[in-house]
Order: sequence, then C-alpha cells, then structure tokens
Amino acid sequence: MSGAVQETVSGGSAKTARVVIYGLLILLAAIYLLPLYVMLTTSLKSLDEIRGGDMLSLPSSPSIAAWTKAWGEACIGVTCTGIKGYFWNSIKMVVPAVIISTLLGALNGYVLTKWRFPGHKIIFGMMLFACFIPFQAVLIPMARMLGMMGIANTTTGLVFVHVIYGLGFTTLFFRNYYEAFPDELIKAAMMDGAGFFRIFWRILLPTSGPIIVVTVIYQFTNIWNDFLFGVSFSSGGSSPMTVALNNLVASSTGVKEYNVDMAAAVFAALPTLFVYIVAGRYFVRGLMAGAVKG
Amino acid sequence: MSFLEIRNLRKKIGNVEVLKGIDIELEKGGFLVLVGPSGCGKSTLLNAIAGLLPLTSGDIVIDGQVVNDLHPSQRDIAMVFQSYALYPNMTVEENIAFALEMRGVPKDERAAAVKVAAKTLQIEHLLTRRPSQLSGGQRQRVAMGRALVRKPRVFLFDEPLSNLDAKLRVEVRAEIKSLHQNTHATIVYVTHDQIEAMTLATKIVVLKEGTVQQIGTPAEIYNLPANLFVADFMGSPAMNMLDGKVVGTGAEARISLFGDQSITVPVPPTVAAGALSEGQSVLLGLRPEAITDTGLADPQARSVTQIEAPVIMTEPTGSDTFVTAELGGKHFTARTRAEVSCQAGDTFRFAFNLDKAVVFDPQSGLRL
Amino acid sequence: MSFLEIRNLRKKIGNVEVLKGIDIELEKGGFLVLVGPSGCGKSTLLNAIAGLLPLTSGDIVIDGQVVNDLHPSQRDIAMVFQSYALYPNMTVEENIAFALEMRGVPKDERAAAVKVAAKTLQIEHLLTRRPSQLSGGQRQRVAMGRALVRKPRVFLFDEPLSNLDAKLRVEVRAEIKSLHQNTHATIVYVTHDQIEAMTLATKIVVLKEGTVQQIGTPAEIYNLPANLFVADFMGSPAMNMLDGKVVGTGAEARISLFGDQSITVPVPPTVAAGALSEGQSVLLGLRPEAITDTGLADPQARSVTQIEAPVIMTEPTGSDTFVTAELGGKHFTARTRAEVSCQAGDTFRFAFNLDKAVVFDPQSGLRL
Amino acid sequence: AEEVEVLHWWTAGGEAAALNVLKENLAKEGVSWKDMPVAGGSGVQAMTALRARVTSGDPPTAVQMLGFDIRDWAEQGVVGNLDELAEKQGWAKVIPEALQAFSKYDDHWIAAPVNVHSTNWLWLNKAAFDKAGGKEPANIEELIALLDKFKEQGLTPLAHGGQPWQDGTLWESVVLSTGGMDFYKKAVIDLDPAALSGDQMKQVFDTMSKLRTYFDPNFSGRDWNLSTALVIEGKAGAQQMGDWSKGEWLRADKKPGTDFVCMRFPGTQGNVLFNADQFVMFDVGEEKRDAQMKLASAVEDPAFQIAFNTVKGSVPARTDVPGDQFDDCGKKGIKDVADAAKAGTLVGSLAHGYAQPGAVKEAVFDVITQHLNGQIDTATALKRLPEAVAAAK
Amino acid sequence: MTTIEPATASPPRRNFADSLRGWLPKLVLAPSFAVILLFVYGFILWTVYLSFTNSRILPVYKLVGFDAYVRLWSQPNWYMAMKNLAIFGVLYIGICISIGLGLAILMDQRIRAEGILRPIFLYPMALSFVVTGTAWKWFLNPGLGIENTMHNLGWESFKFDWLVNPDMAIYTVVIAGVWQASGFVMAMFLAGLRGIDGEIIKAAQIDGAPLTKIYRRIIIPMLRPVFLSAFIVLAHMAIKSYDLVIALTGGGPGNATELPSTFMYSYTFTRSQMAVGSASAVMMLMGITAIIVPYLYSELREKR
Ligand SMILES: Nc1ncnc2c1ncn2[C@@H]1O[C@H](COP(=O)(O)OP(=O)(O)OP(=O)(O)O)[C@@H](O)[C@H]1O
Ligand SMILES: Nc1ncnc2c1ncn2[C@@H]1O[C@H](COP(=O)(O)OP(=O)(O)OP(=O)(O)O)[C@@H](O)[C@H]1O
Ligand SMILES: [Mg+2]
Ligand SMILES: [Mg+2]
Repeated sequence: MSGAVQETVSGGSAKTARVVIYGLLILLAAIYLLPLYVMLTTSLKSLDEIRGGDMLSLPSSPSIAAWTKAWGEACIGVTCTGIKGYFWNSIKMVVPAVIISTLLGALNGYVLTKWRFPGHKIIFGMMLFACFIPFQAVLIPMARMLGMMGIANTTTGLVFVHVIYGLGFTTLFFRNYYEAFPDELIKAAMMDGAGFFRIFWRILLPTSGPIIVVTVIYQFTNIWNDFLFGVSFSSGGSSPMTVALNNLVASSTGVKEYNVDMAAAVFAALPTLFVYIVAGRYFVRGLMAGAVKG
Repeated sequence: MSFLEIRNLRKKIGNVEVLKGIDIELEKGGFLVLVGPSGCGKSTLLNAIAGLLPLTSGDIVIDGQVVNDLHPSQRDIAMVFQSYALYPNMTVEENIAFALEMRGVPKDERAAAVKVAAKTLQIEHLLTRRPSQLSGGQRQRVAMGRALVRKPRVFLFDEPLSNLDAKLRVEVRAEIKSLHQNTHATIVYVTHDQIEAMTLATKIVVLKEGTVQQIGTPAEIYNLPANLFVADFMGSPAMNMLDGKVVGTGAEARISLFGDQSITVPVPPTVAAGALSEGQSVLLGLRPEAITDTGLADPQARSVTQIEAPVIMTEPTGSDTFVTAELGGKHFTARTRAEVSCQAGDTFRFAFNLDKAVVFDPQSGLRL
Repeated sequence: MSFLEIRNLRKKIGNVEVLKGIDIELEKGGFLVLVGPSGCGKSTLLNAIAGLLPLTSGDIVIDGQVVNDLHPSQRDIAMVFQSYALYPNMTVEENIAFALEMRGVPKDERAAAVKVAAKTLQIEHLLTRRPSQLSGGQRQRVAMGRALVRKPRVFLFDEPLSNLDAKLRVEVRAEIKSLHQNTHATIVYVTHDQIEAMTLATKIVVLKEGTVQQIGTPAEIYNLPANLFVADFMGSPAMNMLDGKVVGTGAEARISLFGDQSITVPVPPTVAAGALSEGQSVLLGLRPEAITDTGLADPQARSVTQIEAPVIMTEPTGSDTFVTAELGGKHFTARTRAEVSCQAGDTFRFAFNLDKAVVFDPQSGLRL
Repeated sequence: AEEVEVLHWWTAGGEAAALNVLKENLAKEGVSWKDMPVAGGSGVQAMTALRARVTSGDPPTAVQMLGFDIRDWAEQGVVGNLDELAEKQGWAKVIPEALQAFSKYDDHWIAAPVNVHSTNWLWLNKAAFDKAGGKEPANIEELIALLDKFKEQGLTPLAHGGQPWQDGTLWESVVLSTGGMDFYKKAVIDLDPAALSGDQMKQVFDTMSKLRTYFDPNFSGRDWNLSTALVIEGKAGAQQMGDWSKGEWLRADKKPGTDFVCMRFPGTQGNVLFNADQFVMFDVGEEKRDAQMKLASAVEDPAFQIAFNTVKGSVPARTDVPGDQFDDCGKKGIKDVADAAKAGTLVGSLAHGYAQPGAVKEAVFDVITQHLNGQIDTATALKRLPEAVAAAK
Repeated sequence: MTTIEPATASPPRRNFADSLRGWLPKLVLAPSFAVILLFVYGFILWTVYLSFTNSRILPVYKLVGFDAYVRLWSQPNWYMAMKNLAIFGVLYIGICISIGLGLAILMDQRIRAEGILRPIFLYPMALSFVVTGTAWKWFLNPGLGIENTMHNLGWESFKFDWLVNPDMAIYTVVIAGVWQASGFVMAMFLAGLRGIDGEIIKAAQIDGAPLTKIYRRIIIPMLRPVFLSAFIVLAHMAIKSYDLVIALTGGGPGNATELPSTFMYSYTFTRSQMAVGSASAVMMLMGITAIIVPYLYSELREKR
C-alpha cells in the first residue's frame, strides 16, 4: 500500500507543509481522544476529586479502586457482583452471532456472485435494504416470534436476532468481495470435480481473509454495542454488558459513582477497542478489497 | 472417426446469440486452435465444451458419447485458463493434486502422480511454494501440471500464454508443442495470437462473431484464406490487398495492379481455373514476405514481378526490415532483408513473388 | 551537443540500489528506447527524468540546464503511461487541455491547441467522450494527445503499447513512428518488446539490474551486441550460441563448432583483429535468420557454410518456419522459408551465414 | 424451587438494598429472586422490555409500575389476580381508596402497592433558609420572595433538573398551589379545556416562567439527584421534588430539621399528589402462582414496608403501619397522607402517571417543557395545552 | 463479469444428484432469504398494518383507517423531529464527509505514524453511546465541561452552553455524531484513495497541477463512488440515530433534539400510542426507501 500521492522532487516549502500536516493530525487526534481520556482519568480519580476538580486534569492520586469495584463489586439491581458476569454474557452472545452471521454472509455472497440465477439481483437488493430498517420498529413482532419459537429471553434468542439483522451487511461485504474473485477459479475447481460446498470451503473461504476481518470487526462492534435488543430480549442475569452498564450508569437514584461508572464503561469498551486497534490496518485494507466501491 | 465433435452448437446469452451454429470435428490426438478477434465467442465455445455453460441447442460428442448433460467434473476434461486460475491458498503440490483429491484418489497415489507431472514440467523444486511466489512462466507450468495429472480425454486451453512476455511465450509455446507431441493428447486451444495458432495447431478454426469462417490446417489458413476476414486476421503485418482488374481471358488472363495498365502480373496458381472473367475487379492478396528486395527473391519461385515504388516508411526489426511503400494511392508492406538500406522518400525496386498470391472478390470477400 | 544528458545517476529505494550509475546522452530529436527485463529499473529511470522521484545522486541535464531540483511540472516534459493514466472524470477534451489549463493558457488558445492535437491523432470525434467510453487504441491516442498538446522539450513513454493487442500494437507503433518523424520530438521510450525497440529507436539503451549493458543504434544492438545478455535479450527467437574453439592463428584462424573438429567456419568479420588466440573456447552467436535452408541463403553473403543436422522440432509460422535442430548435444534454431518441409527426425541441410556472426568470450560474456 | 422474576428500575443505591430485604424474606420462604433491573428514564426502557416480554408470552412475575400504566396493562388482560390473598390479609381496609383505584381493575386486585410517594414537597437547605429568615413560605409570592433572598446569598435559588418529568412535577405543584384542589381536579384530572387554557392556567405558566429565572444555567437534562446534591452542598437553596429526594439527604448523613427542611410546596398543605410504586402481578400460570402470592404477601408485610420506606423516603402503602421508626419528615408524610385520604384530597400525580394515561401525560409534558425552555411563549402554551391533550386522548 | 451457470440448469434429462446440484445454491440462500423476508419485510408489513389500527399499549388488529397518520401530522413534536432531522442530517453528513475526506487526505501524505493515528480516528466507531454518552454529556455541560475548563484556565468570557440551549442543542448532537462516524468515513476514503492508480497522479504532476488542484480536480472527483457509499451509510445512520440523542440530551431541552427515531420510540413504547409510533415508522421507512432504492437500483444495474 502506498499513498496516493507519491514522493516527488519538491521545493523548499515541503518541510513546512509536513509540519503543518503533522500538526493538524496530532491536534485532531488529541480532540478525538478526549472522551476516552476523560473516561480513563475519571475512572482513576476519587469521587471527591471528580466533584471538585477539573474534568481534564490528571488524577492526583490514581487508584484502581473504581475498576475493581466496577468489575466485581458494583451493585446492579439486587446483585452486587459487578459487571464481570455480564461481560461473559456478552461474549457468549457475540461470538456465536458473529460466527454464524459471517458464515451465512459468506455463503450468500458466494451464491450471489458465483451461482447466479435469475432474480439474484432482486434478492440481493432486498437483503441489502434490510440493513436499513430501524430496529425500534421490529421489537414487538420480534418478541412475538421469539416467544413462538421458544427462545425468548435466552442467549440463543439474542444470537438469532443479531444474526438476522446482521445478514444484510455480511452478505453485502462478501458479495462485493467475491464479485472481484476470478470466476475462472470456480470453473477450474468445478472441472477438478469439486462440488458447491467444497469449492466454498477449499477455495473461497481460505482466500477471504481481508473481508472476514472487516465483517468480523463490523459485526463484533455492532453486536457488542447493541443495547436495544439486549434490553428487550434478555432478562436480568443473562443481559449483555451494555444493559448492565446502563443499569449501573443510568440508575436514577442514589449517589452517582462516576469513577465506577467510567471504569465500567471502559470495561464495556475494551473488547471493541481491542479489536479496532489490533485489526484496524486490515480494516482499511478490507474496505479496499470489497466493502467500498472505489 | 473424430474424437471430439461439435454439432450445430448454438448458445444464447441473454438476447444475444453468441454462438450461431458451430460445427467442428477433431480427431484423437489432434490440436485444434480456435482463433478470432476479441468477443467472437472463443471462450464461450470452450466453456460449452467444458460443460461450464449450458447449451442452447446442438450437441457435444466426446469419443462417441453425447456429453451435453454431463457435469463438468464428469466429462473428463481438463482446462488451463488464461489467468491460470491457480488456487491461491494452496501450494503447488496441493494445486496439482486437488482434482485427484476430489476424485477420491488415495494420498500416496496422488503424491506419485504429482511427482510424475512435476517432473515432466520441471517444477519439482516448486512443489511447496504458493502461486504468489511463482513467476508467470512457472505459474503457467503449474496450471498445465494440474491439467496433466488428471490424464483427461481432452485438454482445453484458454489463451494460456497471453499473460507472458514475448520471450517466455516462445519458450512455453515450445513446451506445449513438445508436450502434445509426447503425450498425443487431444487439445482445444484458444488464442488470438496468430503465431501461436500457426505453430501449434494441427487444425485451426477461425471464428468471427460466433460463426466459423474457415477450418483447416495452419498452412491452408495462412496460404489459402477462405475470405478477406481470414486473410486479414492471420499474419502480421497483415496481408497486402492490392486493387486489381482482370485483363484478358483464359490462359492469357493477367491482372493489372494499382489502377495502372502497365503493371500487370500473371494470374496466381492458387486461383481456380475459370474463376476470373475479363474486366472483373479483384483484390490480389500478397503477404509481406512475398514482396521483398530483389536480392532476396526466391530463386525457385515461378513468377516474380519486379516493380518500383516510393518508400513511405521503413521499420527495421533486426532480423528483417519492413518497408511500406505506395503505389496508385495505396500502401503496401514488404519484408526485406535487414541489410537493405532504404529510407522514406527513396524509390525502391520490389520483387513480387506471385506463387502464393491469392485473389478475392471484393464484393463477397470470398477467395476466388 | 546532446539535449538530454544523464550523468552517473543513482537511485536507492529503501536499501536497494535500483539504478547503479547510469550515463546516457541523447541528441535533440532523438528517439531513445530503454529496454531490459522486468524490474531492471526502466520505469524508475523514466520517473527520475520526469522528476517524479528524487535522485540519490547524479545529474539530469536537459538542454544544458541541470533539472535535478525542478518540480515535474517545471521540467517541460510530457509522459505517456502504460495505463494511460487518463483522468476518468474528464472528457477527452478536458484531459488534453488539462496541462494547458494548469499553465494558465487562456480558454480559446487551449481549445485551438486541443483541436490541432486531436486532428493530428484523428480523435476529433471523441472529444466529448469520457475515457471509459474509449477502446484501448483510442485511449492510447488520447494519452498521446495529452502529451503532444504541451509541445514539451522531452516526451517520455512508459510501455505505452503493452495494453494493446498484437494487431493494434503494430498500428499504433507505426503512428508513434510517424509522429516522431513529423514533429522531430525528443523521446525517451520504455518497452520490453524488442520489435518495438528496434523499429522505433534511433538509440537503444539496454539495462539490466540498474546498469547499462549497451548503448547503440538498433542495428548495433542487434548485430553487434556487447555481451551475451544483450545478445540473448534482443531478438526472438533468441540468438543461437554455438560452442566453438579457435583453431589456427592469424589470418588462418577458424572456429570449430559443436565440439566437432571437422566442422569449422571462418572467423566472422565482426571479430576484432587479434582478439582470438588458438585453442580458445568461444561462443559463436548466430541469429536464427542467419541459419536458413540452402535455397534461401543470401547470394551476396561472403561466407556461407552448409551443415547437416537432425531436426528436433519445426514451427511453421506461416511466413517462415522455425526449425530446431541438434548438433553436438546442443540445440539451435534456424529460420527457413515457409515452403520448406521437414519434420522432426529428418536430417536437414542448413546454410550458416557467418557475415553477421559474433563471437563471445564464455567467461566474461563480452563480445570479442 | 420456586422463583419470582421481578422487573424494576431500582437498579442501584438504597432502593436496591431495600429490595434485598424483600429478596431475603422470600428466600426464607424458599422462593428465589430473579432480578430483572432495567434502568433509565423512570422506566422508559423497562416498559419496552416489559412489552417484549409480554408479547413473547413470557411475562415476568411482577413488574414495578405506576398509575395508569397499571390500568393499561390490566386492560390487555395479561395481569394476574390477587383477590384471594387480599381478602385473606384485608388489604381493602388498610390501603387508601385512591391507591386501590389503581391496584384493582374491574374490582379485582392485580397489584401490590409498595409505598406512597407524594410529589408536592419543597426541600430547603436549613442553613440558607435560616439566613433568609427561616419563615416557611405560605404561597407562591412568599416562595418568590424567599428565592430572591437565596439569590442575594449568591446561591442558585431553585435547584431543578430539566427533564420532562421533573418539569411536570414542578408544574403540577404550581397548579395545585395556584388554583387549589378544585382547579387541579378540573384541569388535570378532568382535562377541562376551559381550565387548561383559562386565566388560572395563564397564571400557572407565568409562575413557571418566573421560577425558570431562579434556575442555574446547567439545569437542562440534569438528573434530580444531582439537583438535590446542589441543595445538600449548600450551592442551592431549595428544590421542589417528591419525597424520594429525602433518601439523598439521608444518604448524605443529613438530618431533617437540623440540616434540611421538608415542607409541602407553598400553598398546597392539606393536599397530597401521590405516586405509588406498585408491583403488578402478571398472569404467569398456575405453577408460578404460588411464588407470586408469596411475593405479594411479602411486599405487604409491614416489616418490609417500614424497612423499604424509611430508606426510600416515601410512606407505607398500608395505613396501619406504625410511624415511629420514621423521621420527622416521614411522620409528617404519613400524617398528611392519612389526612388527605380522609378529606378526599389525596389525588394522583400527573407527572408520575397517577392522573392521566401516559399519552396525555407526555402530551402535557411536551407543552410544559417547551414553555419552560422558552421554545414557546405562554399564549402558545395555553393554546397548545388543550390541543395536545385532545390529540393524545 | 461473466456468469457461471451450472451445466445442469437447463437440460431435460436429469437424475436426482444433478437436480440437487442445480438447486443447491438456491437452497443455501433460501434460509437467509426466508428469514429476511419474514423478519424484515414481514415486520414492515406488520408495522404498516398497525399504523392503520388504533393500537395503544399493545398491538390491536382492528383497522381504523388513517387516524394514526392524522394524529401524527398534527403533532408539533413530529414537525420538530422532521426539522431536526433535516438540520442534523445535512450537517452530520456534510461535516462527516468533509472531515472524513480531510483526514483521509492528511493520512495519505505518507504519514509515518499512520498505524497509531488510524485507530485513534476509528475508535469512536467502536464505542457505543451507552459507553461514551456520559463523557460527552460532561464535555458539553457548561458547568462541568469545556466551558468550565476554559473558565478555570482563565478565559472567563468563554461560553459554550449549546447543550442546554434549545436553539443550539441539536448542534451538540451533530458534534458527537461527527466525532463518532467521521473516522469510519475516513477509513472509507482512505481505502478509496489507496485504490487510485498512482500513474494518474504522476500524470497530473507532470501536467503541472499543484497538489491542491490534483486533489480538487482529479482525486476527489475520482472518489465519487466512495462519496456515494459514505452518503448512504451516513444517511441511514442519521435516520436511525437514537442512542446518540438519548445519551446526550434525551430529546431535550424541551423537545429541541427530538428526531424521528426518538419520536417513534417514545410514541410506541412510553406514550402508549403504538399506532402513531407505527405511522412514524412507516414515514421513516419511506424516507429511507427514497434514499436507498435509487442507490440500489443504480448500484445493481451498472454491473453488466
Ligand atoms: N455473461 C454474459 N452476458 C452477456 N454477454 C456475454 C456474456 N458472456 C459473454 N458475452 C458476450 O459473448 C461474446 C463472446 O464472448 P467470449 O468471452 O466468448 O469472447 P472471446 O472470443 O473469448 O473474447 P476474448 O478474446 O476477448 O476472450 C461477447 O460479445 C461477450 O460480450
Ligand atoms: N517503491 C518501491 N520500493 C521498493 N522497491 C521498488 C519500488 N519501486 C520499484 N522498486 C524496485 O525497483 C526495481 C526497478 O523497478 P522498475 O519499476 O523501475 O522496473 P521496470 O524495469 O520498470 O520493470 P517492468 O518492466 O516490470 O515495468 C524493481 O526491482 C522493483 O522491485
Ligand atoms: Mg476469451
Ligand atoms: Mg515499469
């Protein structure tokens, strides 16, 4: 990957230009980081310091007391075991939902590009449009369907919901990626005697790395951060992280323990932050490879 | 009896008839080359043979068996693609063995077969690499290995050399040729490079817009093109087409060229007896190598006419020099020896060797 | 005095020295072709001339002015790229006029200049289209128009024909040639197609891994290659290299070939006097067209030796037939007339024309 | 084992701790407690979650709910029946009529009330109050005078959090104070268009505008407890808020009478706008009914009522619970409620869903908040109020 | 792009295995499609149906005609929501695209620290507003945030009270929204920039275009498809924005930051006016359709 604008023979103003560019970028980066900074420093401050002090100041005597409390001791409802249980709830929900929706998206993309049949465009268009439905509008009928299927208030139900409403995106990503995948490879594999699934498993999937990364990042963050489905289709101890966080942070009574709230928020943010930081470079690459039409 | 037979094959894609009734026969061990301009339907025909496209009508027969309804994997055909279509995620060895694996061949047999194919193609040292780590020529060989290992009834090649540079193309071409000679495989080969077609084929099929223009041996196609399209398509630089008029009749008939009564040449031996009538307009087709400097004129040629003409441009290629000259307002190109030195503006004396000249009807475009 | 001068140019990219001290001079109106295998640094050199890459050391001088520190736009150079690099969002007209617009040329002058360029290139009817609506050849012409309209001091071309098919390539090549002849532009042109190099250049530079192998006219490069690399690189099929040994000394020296004492040929006229010593191992380089069937042997050649050899393979191309034969365990390729009919296994009598043979030292690879 | 699942929005702090008492009481009876806390916006999310649960055919055992929401849900025919238990424990006698109107539907008990809150309270910082003369204001004019004095002290005179329900809470107190109980009933309960757009209502809105000038600039969107904190810390003089506000004072170790003053909103003594948290029992089927009954019984257990309400600041839903464990404010609350219940001036609070169904409540809020935030003037508010109410009915 | 059709798609004589082979791709797609059909389109139809009933707290299925729509269009809140959506949508999309493009261009200048900067600009996308909402509320709160900080630093006259000012509150929603999405837009543009043929830029340099002109005249026009993708992504996020508003302002002060999404949620779930909520959902869907369908159409048509 090289920049669009290459190095050339340049005049004297180039140095100043670079200083300006770096200056701008660093300034913007600082602004973008502020909320995270505030969350982190606040979580390390004592309550008194938070009330009395400046939001932007560094903690005078950093303490991780709020962190341990958020993780293991804070009360959510009548149970005071912190958010750790909910953290695992989220993991149990996110992992299967991401895997299933990614896999289905890949299969759909595969069919829609390599095994086209009349009407494939309409089907794809309809699946894509599904990405845009406002989720608030589906809560009630969804609850009904989940009840009818007997998976209401279960992690399975949540996984199911997330898979459905992620399908449009995953299909879109994989379709755009596979669109550029040479048909000849499929033909070759067909002639070699590989069937539908074997072509998929042996040829397409192993070469889908970049788009799998994009899809997984996208799905992971969306599902992890979801609150609406979580609050509607789960209950109590099986709620995902965001619901617990909301219960902790948005509770209307009692002393606001901002440091604990922030520590809990940081915990809730950690997995997605981790995913973005680790896989960020592949994200742009993956976008190049398919998600964005360039 | 022919081994591969294509009978009145038609293929519509959408509303467009891409193949308009193709009839081809190829004997066992034959090397059929399909040529034609881009978009004429070569790949479509090949895909139809492979079973990758359903036919609209017609039959494909291999070894007496109608294979129309067989799945590609059951036709016992191997194909080498222009892009080679190597599986990027597999090593060379896995690539070659894949088809066998799909057929359930046991592991050790597969390994042995791969070894044999790799040896034939001299790619034994590459077996553990991935396609991305190979050069163009090496990829080409792996693609061939993948086809070879299956010992199919028919090999299909879709422009397998077009991604290689000139030098490598010559080498790999020779390899394919010797492969064919050694294995006596039946091959259908698509290209739009005439040299490739000429050197490899036992039989050439020239396609244009989904119809067969001519089927014949390379020499037939090159020396006796059935029509203007074939004449123009095969050979580079293209065949010179000289405006001519028939003067005289019967054995005394000659053809006057360049609209100039004083330049006349005998009727070439390729023209069917009685095909010409006096006063008829014709196109006299003459390949550049049949127009030379006088020093190179074939001493064994039966009819050589020498004509002087002003030179427009010279293109020395090292081995030869192509000289473009003008007569009667029309350009023609001659291939002279490299040593010949003439320059734009000079008047040069050309030797026209008419042994191989062909004559076309300008209206119908057919050879007379 | 030379118009474009490159003096001891070096360029490091990362840790790799891509250009290792290049010295080239080109006179005004000259047509310099850079050839060399892929990755040898041709594009890098061209980019350096254009100012698209900063130099590591050395100078680039145009018309007496050192331009090292000038921005590309101030060097008064135009460049045509392999991909044509047309601006996809602009019409053909806007594409051609863009450089003038950047220079602040008034609108009506721009329009006039575009018209002239478009007329020269016969693309007047395309002016309102966008690049995506053009064929390959048309795009190529627009790219040339974009360069032409600026009337730059130097034109740079980076493999401008490699995206075209064979037929179109021949046509556009001729256009570039006549353009050069008409405008007397100074051109630097990159290709790895030898035919292109031979037909277009007034001067060829052969590069290999960032060093100049030989600079000379097309004829010099083709006929008197400086070393084995150049000999092998230029010409297709490649030059035959025959193992030889010098027998005798002085005026009586001959070269015995194929390790066979009985086959000896005279020392070719290309060899410098006294360059050979008795018993020395040499490589005798002979182009395929210098080995022919006896019927074609150049009657004006001074030294022709006839040798019989068994045929390994024949490749009829229509215009000629390439015959590969074997002697002393080594293969050589001859170019015979298309009519000659011989087959693998036959023994055939070849005429070796030694006028143009060259002799190399197998150790150093240099021509003697 | 038996299990109850309780949907509530007491997710943190003392309330959750108080619920723990309930949980433990139930545990003693062998009923385990499955918690379903949903915080945020006074149960907004909770109602969404409940809807999903009910629609999916798997309602929780009990749901914390307010006023007309209870009726709405009862109308859907998804709630259970507590008649047997209520009969046995004699709820009808100990629970105020006004509350029963919501705890019963179609003459059947469907909900177990936990407490009675009242909203027309004013909370004063004692130090600032003393400095300002220490005389409890008897009407709006005196309140304004007091606020002016606070202002002179450099305090934020009135600590208010700009959320629709808080705006509504303030508004209903002003309505009650301005026009008395008759006007409140006419305007808020009967939704008489004339009352909603008449002169008295104009006075109410003018008062609101006036009070707005005593807010600090940061009031928008602030949670009520943060406003309370301002009064506790002495940064503000007064807060109009329901009695749950007391919980904040107590948690800050402040004593009624010494550190703070609790009084009815000026001009509303004798009237109580109530708001009762109730556990609505949903129809969960026979197997779970027994546990459900145990839960309802535990809720009405006087010991729990005392334990919970002393923490929460509210008064017990049962009138027969002794008040001696309560502090002065609590005792005053218990007495006020009892008196009002007798006098018929125990009326539902609009802001908390005991006067009108949600749709009307929100429609009124719309007008109040927009007016309070200066988006519309008083004339527009008067015009829009009956319109909005009519549209929402 | 050519299409591969399985050879078995049309021939008349087929055995079971062959016909299975022909159906397999459709079978694989079928579950996904069926699920989408039911859970998206079925639900859309259901919502449309509900909008013609007088459902309040829970769905009822008795049709009453256009009543809900009449009520919807007589709500001042709804007009406010529409007006806010217009302001928010235009600014949010416009600023996100400007900043995203600007960042991408800056990042494309062979920046050494790209690996560090990229995640910094991207991370807001990774966080939900449930997580960052509190921090943002603080920032924008005059008493706690920027204004307070500036006052502490000695800039007493600094005033930033948009969050509590009904006329300006919607702009704070824009600020937070831009913060969240602009990094993602940057990534899209960066991917687009990286996909541009380097030779075109070289050609422009030789043609004498200064860097600014290269961007303005050549590169940015070439990014047109990215603009379109970014627009679609942002437009749908703008229409669906919910967390953002709830976390930041809860729709207030007053109803100053009401958006159709919050409107719909509150009418459906808190105000027990499910029919009106459904009607507003239908309106939103129509809005989305108006944007997406032409895009889908052109997107899917151009391939051929
Ligand atoms: N899927 C398709 N839909 C519509 N037309 C098609 C399709 N595939 C091929 N065609 C058309 O069929 C014709 C023949 O295509 P084909 O690929 O066989 O040409 P070709 O001879 O192989 O050309 P080339 O030398 O460029 O590879 C072309 O005109 C092409 O436009
Ligand atoms: N940006 C770069 N970073 C590292 N190496 C580079 C870079 N650009 C070019 N090179 C190396 O420099 C050498 C010369 O490259 P160049 O593009 O000049 O070759 P070329 O002769 O034009 O080849 P081709 O015929 O394939 O175009 C190659 O070995 C290449 O790998
Ligand atoms: Mg093809
Ligand atoms: Mg190059």
